[in-house]
Amino acid sequence: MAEDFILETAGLVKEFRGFVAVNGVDLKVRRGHIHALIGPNGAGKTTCFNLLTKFLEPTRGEIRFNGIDITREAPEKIARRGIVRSFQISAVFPHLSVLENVRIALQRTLGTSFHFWKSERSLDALNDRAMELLTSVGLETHADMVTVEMPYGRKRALEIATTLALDPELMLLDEPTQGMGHEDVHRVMELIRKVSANRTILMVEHNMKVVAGISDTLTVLARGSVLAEGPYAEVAANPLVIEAYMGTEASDDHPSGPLPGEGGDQGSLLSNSGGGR
Amino acid sequence: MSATEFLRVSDLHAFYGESHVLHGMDFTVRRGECISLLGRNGAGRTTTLRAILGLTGRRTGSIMLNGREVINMPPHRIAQLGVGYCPEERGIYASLSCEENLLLPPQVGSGGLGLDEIYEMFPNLEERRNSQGTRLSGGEQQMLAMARILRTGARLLLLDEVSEGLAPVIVQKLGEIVRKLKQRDYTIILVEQNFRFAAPLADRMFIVEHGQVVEQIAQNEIKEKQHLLQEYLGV
Amino acid sequence: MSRRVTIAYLVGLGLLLLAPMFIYPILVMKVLCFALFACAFNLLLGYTGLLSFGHAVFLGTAAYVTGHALKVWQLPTLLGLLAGTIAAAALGWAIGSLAIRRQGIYFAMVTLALAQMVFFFFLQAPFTGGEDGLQGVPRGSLFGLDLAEDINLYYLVVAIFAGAFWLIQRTIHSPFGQILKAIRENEPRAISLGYDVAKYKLLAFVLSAGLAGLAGATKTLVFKFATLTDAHWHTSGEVVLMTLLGGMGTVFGPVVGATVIVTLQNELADKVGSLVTVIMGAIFVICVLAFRRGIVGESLALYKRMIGQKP
Amino acid sequence: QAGKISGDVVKIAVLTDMSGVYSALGGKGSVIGAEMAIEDFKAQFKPKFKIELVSADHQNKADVGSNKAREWYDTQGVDMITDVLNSGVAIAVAKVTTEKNKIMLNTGAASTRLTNEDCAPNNVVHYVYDTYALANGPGKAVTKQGKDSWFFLTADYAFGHSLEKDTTEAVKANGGKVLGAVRHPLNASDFSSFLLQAQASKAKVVGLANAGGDTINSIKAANEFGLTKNQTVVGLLTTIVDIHALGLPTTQGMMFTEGFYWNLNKETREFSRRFFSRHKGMPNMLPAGTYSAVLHYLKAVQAAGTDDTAAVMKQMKATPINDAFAKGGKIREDGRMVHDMYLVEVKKPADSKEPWDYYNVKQVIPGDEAFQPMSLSRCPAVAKK
Amino acid sequence: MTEIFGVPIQALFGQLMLGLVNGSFYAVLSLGLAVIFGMLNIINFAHGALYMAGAMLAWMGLEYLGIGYWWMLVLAPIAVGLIGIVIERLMLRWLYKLDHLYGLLLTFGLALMIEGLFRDLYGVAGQPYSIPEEFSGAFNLGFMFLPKYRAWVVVASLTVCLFTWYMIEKTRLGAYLRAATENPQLTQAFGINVPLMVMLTYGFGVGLAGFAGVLAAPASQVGPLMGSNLIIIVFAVVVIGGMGSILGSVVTGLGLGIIEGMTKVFWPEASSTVVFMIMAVVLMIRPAGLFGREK
Ligand SMILES: Nc1ncnc2c1ncn2[C@@H]1O[C@H](COP(=O)(O)OP(=O)(O)OP(=O)(O)O)[C@@H](O)[C@H]1O
Ligand SMILES: Nc1ncnc2c1ncn2[C@@H]1O[C@H](COP(=O)(O)OP(=O)(O)OP(=O)(O)O)[C@@H](O)[C@H]1O
Ligand SMILES: [Mg+2]
Ligand SMILES: [Mg+2]
Repeated sequence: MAEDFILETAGLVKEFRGFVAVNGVDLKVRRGHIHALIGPNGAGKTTCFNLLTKFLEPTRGEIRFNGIDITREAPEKIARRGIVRSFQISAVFPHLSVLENVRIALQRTLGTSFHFWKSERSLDALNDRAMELLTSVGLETHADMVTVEMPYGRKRALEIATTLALDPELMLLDEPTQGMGHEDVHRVMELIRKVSANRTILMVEHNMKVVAGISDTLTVLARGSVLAEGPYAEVAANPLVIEAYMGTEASDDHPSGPLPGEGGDQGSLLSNSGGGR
Repeated sequence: MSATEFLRVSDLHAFYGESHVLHGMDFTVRRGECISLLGRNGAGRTTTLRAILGLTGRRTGSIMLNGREVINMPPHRIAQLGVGYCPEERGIYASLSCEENLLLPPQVGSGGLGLDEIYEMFPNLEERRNSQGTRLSGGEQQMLAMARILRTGARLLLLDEVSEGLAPVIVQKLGEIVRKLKQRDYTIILVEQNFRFAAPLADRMFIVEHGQVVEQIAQNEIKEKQHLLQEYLGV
Repeated sequence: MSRRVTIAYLVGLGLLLLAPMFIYPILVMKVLCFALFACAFNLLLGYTGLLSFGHAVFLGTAAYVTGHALKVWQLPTLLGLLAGTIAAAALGWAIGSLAIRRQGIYFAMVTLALAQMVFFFFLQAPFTGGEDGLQGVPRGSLFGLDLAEDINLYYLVVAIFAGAFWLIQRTIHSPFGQILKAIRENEPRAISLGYDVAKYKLLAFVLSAGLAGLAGATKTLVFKFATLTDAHWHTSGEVVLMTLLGGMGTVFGPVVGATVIVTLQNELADKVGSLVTVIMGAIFVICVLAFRRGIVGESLALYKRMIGQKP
Repeated sequence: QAGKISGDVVKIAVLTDMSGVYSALGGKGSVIGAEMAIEDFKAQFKPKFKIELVSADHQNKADVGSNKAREWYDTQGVDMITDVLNSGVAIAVAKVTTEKNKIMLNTGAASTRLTNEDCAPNNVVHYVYDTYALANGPGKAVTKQGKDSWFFLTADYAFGHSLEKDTTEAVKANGGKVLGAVRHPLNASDFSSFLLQAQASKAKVVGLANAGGDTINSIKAANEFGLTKNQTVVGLLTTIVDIHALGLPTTQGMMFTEGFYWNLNKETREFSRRFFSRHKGMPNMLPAGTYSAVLHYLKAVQAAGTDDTAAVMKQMKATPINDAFAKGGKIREDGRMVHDMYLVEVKKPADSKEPWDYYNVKQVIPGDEAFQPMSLSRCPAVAKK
Repeated sequence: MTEIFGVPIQALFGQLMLGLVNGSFYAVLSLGLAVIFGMLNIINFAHGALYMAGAMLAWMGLEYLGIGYWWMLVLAPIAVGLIGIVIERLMLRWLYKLDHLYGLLLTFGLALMIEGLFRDLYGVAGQPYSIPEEFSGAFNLGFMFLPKYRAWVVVASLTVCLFTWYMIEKTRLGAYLRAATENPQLTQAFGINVPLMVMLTYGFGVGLAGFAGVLAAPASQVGPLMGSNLIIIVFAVVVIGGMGSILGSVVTGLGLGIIEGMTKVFWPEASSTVVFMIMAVVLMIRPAGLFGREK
């Protein structure tokens, strides 16, 4: 049934002292999809994320999750509802062990988090589940490592594992592959595809390879409003999108493709900037 | 371009506290040349840039900048010799507005770009000129970090992952800007993950592994040294 | 508690039981009171990273309330102690819920200022006796034992200390303790995992305040009076020093720190007069500059390094 | 245990304010007084037992004081503690002293509570002065001059309160009225705002129910705010050291009660000059009183042949006191030592012939008038029998 | 008419004036704290002690060297500033990489040391310091006495505050300061001599404290404890105003001083706590402080 949207926004608006960052966005995320949010810098992607997770208060518009209006709910409430985000910077508990990191996330379900008289052994019950999660992101061997000591890519993986621990229906990933070398990018791509199994994922990504590789649908934002929507092939062909975002290179993904800067318009762009002297 | 040597880094070792990160970097850059440091995460490229400016912990070896030994100078003295640094983590000041960020770095040389030129290059910045630095979007911050050092008239630019988190169109534009700067005889060191961005711009590329230069590839050798790139970078 | 800690704990307890044969019991009791105070403080600073600079006010409140309860209401000793502890915890809740609205240095300043406010209240309130303090508090008796006898009281104090110390350890190694660690490590992340951070901080603060209160209540019992000194910010500073010197975030650090500081003050008071403050200050500076892990922390590190070096 | 001297040493301790607001009143001076007493005693009686003197600073803190006292009694074998100025501390130490059944000869504190509500006749002697004695002199004299409306500047603790209370009674008794009072903390840094309140009260007399540094600063601030122009400032606990600190120009004409004046007679002059040679300052009633108290105590020990508390107290109460400090002084059953007090007036600069020549003694108040009569005693221990 | 709200007009204006005087001390001190905090991210607990040191120096200058008030008003702040520079060079310098709390702890230790030292030398009883004869006496405004010296205190401190505010908010130096606060390394990498700036800032900040100390010397008695009692109130002022803005801390300082003064008239019992009560309220309704800008 086509009408099964897990997340819908209607006329979502965010203004910062007059400046409109998000301008009447109607976003429809279909259940079970990997939905990519792309667009030029400053288009309003991160702001959208912040609105959906209530790290920012919408100026206008409403957000519906599974048909329920969550526009006015508090961040931790949203998290408990099953919308969990990952941060643009990696968010882990650096001096806890990898296992503990995941356990923290699991612990809430136990409901003993205020029990200061209980022994922490009562938490060992969670270890199996935690190990499962770590295995699913390929960290099982690092379980006892102190988190700081892990390389960047692995930290991202751990962060995703922690996020999974909350068993979110909807995961929001902001530039998950940012600042990664090629191997890491691949690892994370695989990871995302894997965890997308029985849940929905909404992600912001500038790396076209990734977008093209794993997203079912993508929405292009520009200047705060939706420019285009649809499957990659379709959107990538859209001249508006090419002009506003992809540029001439994006149409293919080989390393040794046509080099940037050979497109027509840039010349003028620079000549007038150079005109100064 | 003039063939005079502008920067010579020889046997550079750098440390973060206990950990020994650079193990004898060696490379030279000519005036007006653009070189690029490629390598895996953690190879030591950022550290190289920071070491040139004296931002790492202990460092040994020699760094000749325009014929002067700077290894023992404090960062601000080195910068005043005409070095501009665009850090990996962007380093935008939260307590300053976009424009204040732009105007902060003092002049360290003549012939920097004017404010109007910069705003033409990055229209977003003009639009957001009065909003707080860290309130800018990830990409806008990246542009700001780049623009900031174009103003100061620094002749040696150290650019760390400048194409990071930028929309493809902007990346293209950035490419053009770098070209433009080369024409103006700026000397540039690019640290990049994004090979496709660096390849066409760099006159020479150095591949860094474990804090050492392991390969040097000139612009015209890219095609035949493809296999090297494969094995070192997985490109 | 880990095995090593448990052993140390039992050994220490044994020593305490014998101590009065060799040492002036009043002094040992004083040390114990401040050790407990420091442990309570450490629970907050060492394990949640909240530096409260007004903790003396909880010591003082409990001291006064207990004193009043025993002297005026003539409650039985244990009830008196309880009253003091609860009062301190309640005040902890009030101050805590204000202070946790700010982080880091601001938290320190806010707690300091609020504490000072309470201090002035004590200075003026009739029941505290102002500058004269609340004098002549009866110790009462317990299970027919007359606590006026120092030795009887001594064992009560040891019991209280041992119990409280155990509770603190348990708290640190409890599900709650885990969340506290997480919050200290990365607060926004903890929020995004759905934890209501403020509540956890507050509970930690209340616990710490209550235990500090218990220390104060016991102190009143030992010295038979409660005075403004207990609530003065100098005392707040002292407890920070004890924790820092002993090693913040370590199990036994505060105890060691308290022992050193109290005995030091006792020894020096007559010999160097007001230079004591200078010495305390110097210790502070040295700790911060060169000795940040404190006595216990440093010696643990040393120990680790030594066994590390052995092949 | 009687007939024995514990550890063959009589150990005397001076517990005083060494560095605080009151250090000028007692402090080092009291210690010197005690030393002189011991020397004189040894010279005169060649005792068989050893005598030791220890001293400590109680920083005007009740807890510091009583901790010190407790430790002294428990671990140092101290037999008698003297000086203990600052009423708050004194009351605390009195409690410990009673509990440990030792002796305190208090020569420093002023609160009448020591011989009333908090009296301990078997262990505590209030030796030199008290607020009742201080209050009476000026209370009567000034009010009689027609300056009959008072406002008090009161140090906010036991001493201040009881000084205010006793003066109030004296004023009322002589047909004056009290318009109000403002409490200030011990060792307040800036008195101007308190004095403004006093000024606003329009009272003819501003009574300073404080002491030491506080008194000095009150008087200074009073001058700054032109208070002295149309109101009279009366220091209720003022001694020669304050006058010396402020100088005659500021203080001339002030009236108050002292328990001792160096320039009374040959004996006082002779004692005071000896004291001066060590202290670079004339003694006020505290060091002089401490001298007298220690001497009296040692004589009693000598006579009783023991340092047992009960015996010594009995002996001390039995024998009258005659020395440089007091003539025909006697210790009452409630622990009050009664002796003559002196109502003095500060000389005009012109009339002062030599350094430290500051007072005109207006009136010698006989002990029985100077101090609160037994009939008014609120001391339970005494009332009982 | 001689009464307002049943309060003698004389007392009312008297207290108002005293409030203003205290207020200007709060202002200068919290200003110094704000400047230091802005740059070093350290709450300078030693501020009170150095304020006391300023006053003590003024007194010692007169006592031992016969140097009068006016000279000390210049010399003492400089001396205190130099002390500050030494402190920064020898100690604070090593803490910048650590948690800011260590700065607080270190300066607290220093405060104890300085205070204890003067205590040991001069006891806690205050030393008298007489008012310079230019300013001795008072204007008789008819409804009240306005001691000339107190008037001078207000004028002097406000001038200093204004100057500082201009320097930091309106000059390029200000931008550097803020930048260096946030990311010293990078700022230095732009060619700005950060270490020097930090050192001078701290020197200047504590110099302000020293200045306030000299101003205070004749007004109140000069004693080792004069600082520590004041500093906590100043902390509260800082929390109320919020560290964010220089002007903020000045305005808050003055305002609270006056409020405190009025409380002395209408509700004396609360006068010692009113500032803290206000702080509590502000925390509830505006946690970042009245002028605070915090992330
Ligand atoms: N807190 C804020 N206050 C003012 N303006 C803001 C704030 N946050 C974002 N903006 C502005 O809103 C616009 C959208 O920002 P946003 O971070 O959503 O962009 P983005 O799509 O994430 O871009 P990027 O891909 O570069 O991260 C930007 O122009 C930014 O300057
Ligand atoms: N502040 C630091 N303290 C300790 N070690 C560091 C620090 N910064 C970097 N390192 C270590 O130095 C090594 C080189 O780091 P560097 O940032 O130069 O790598 P890189 O080549 O820039 O890779 P990338 O920037 O893509 O992560 C890495 O192993 C990193 O862990
Ligand atoms: Mg973004
Ligand atoms: Mg890098």
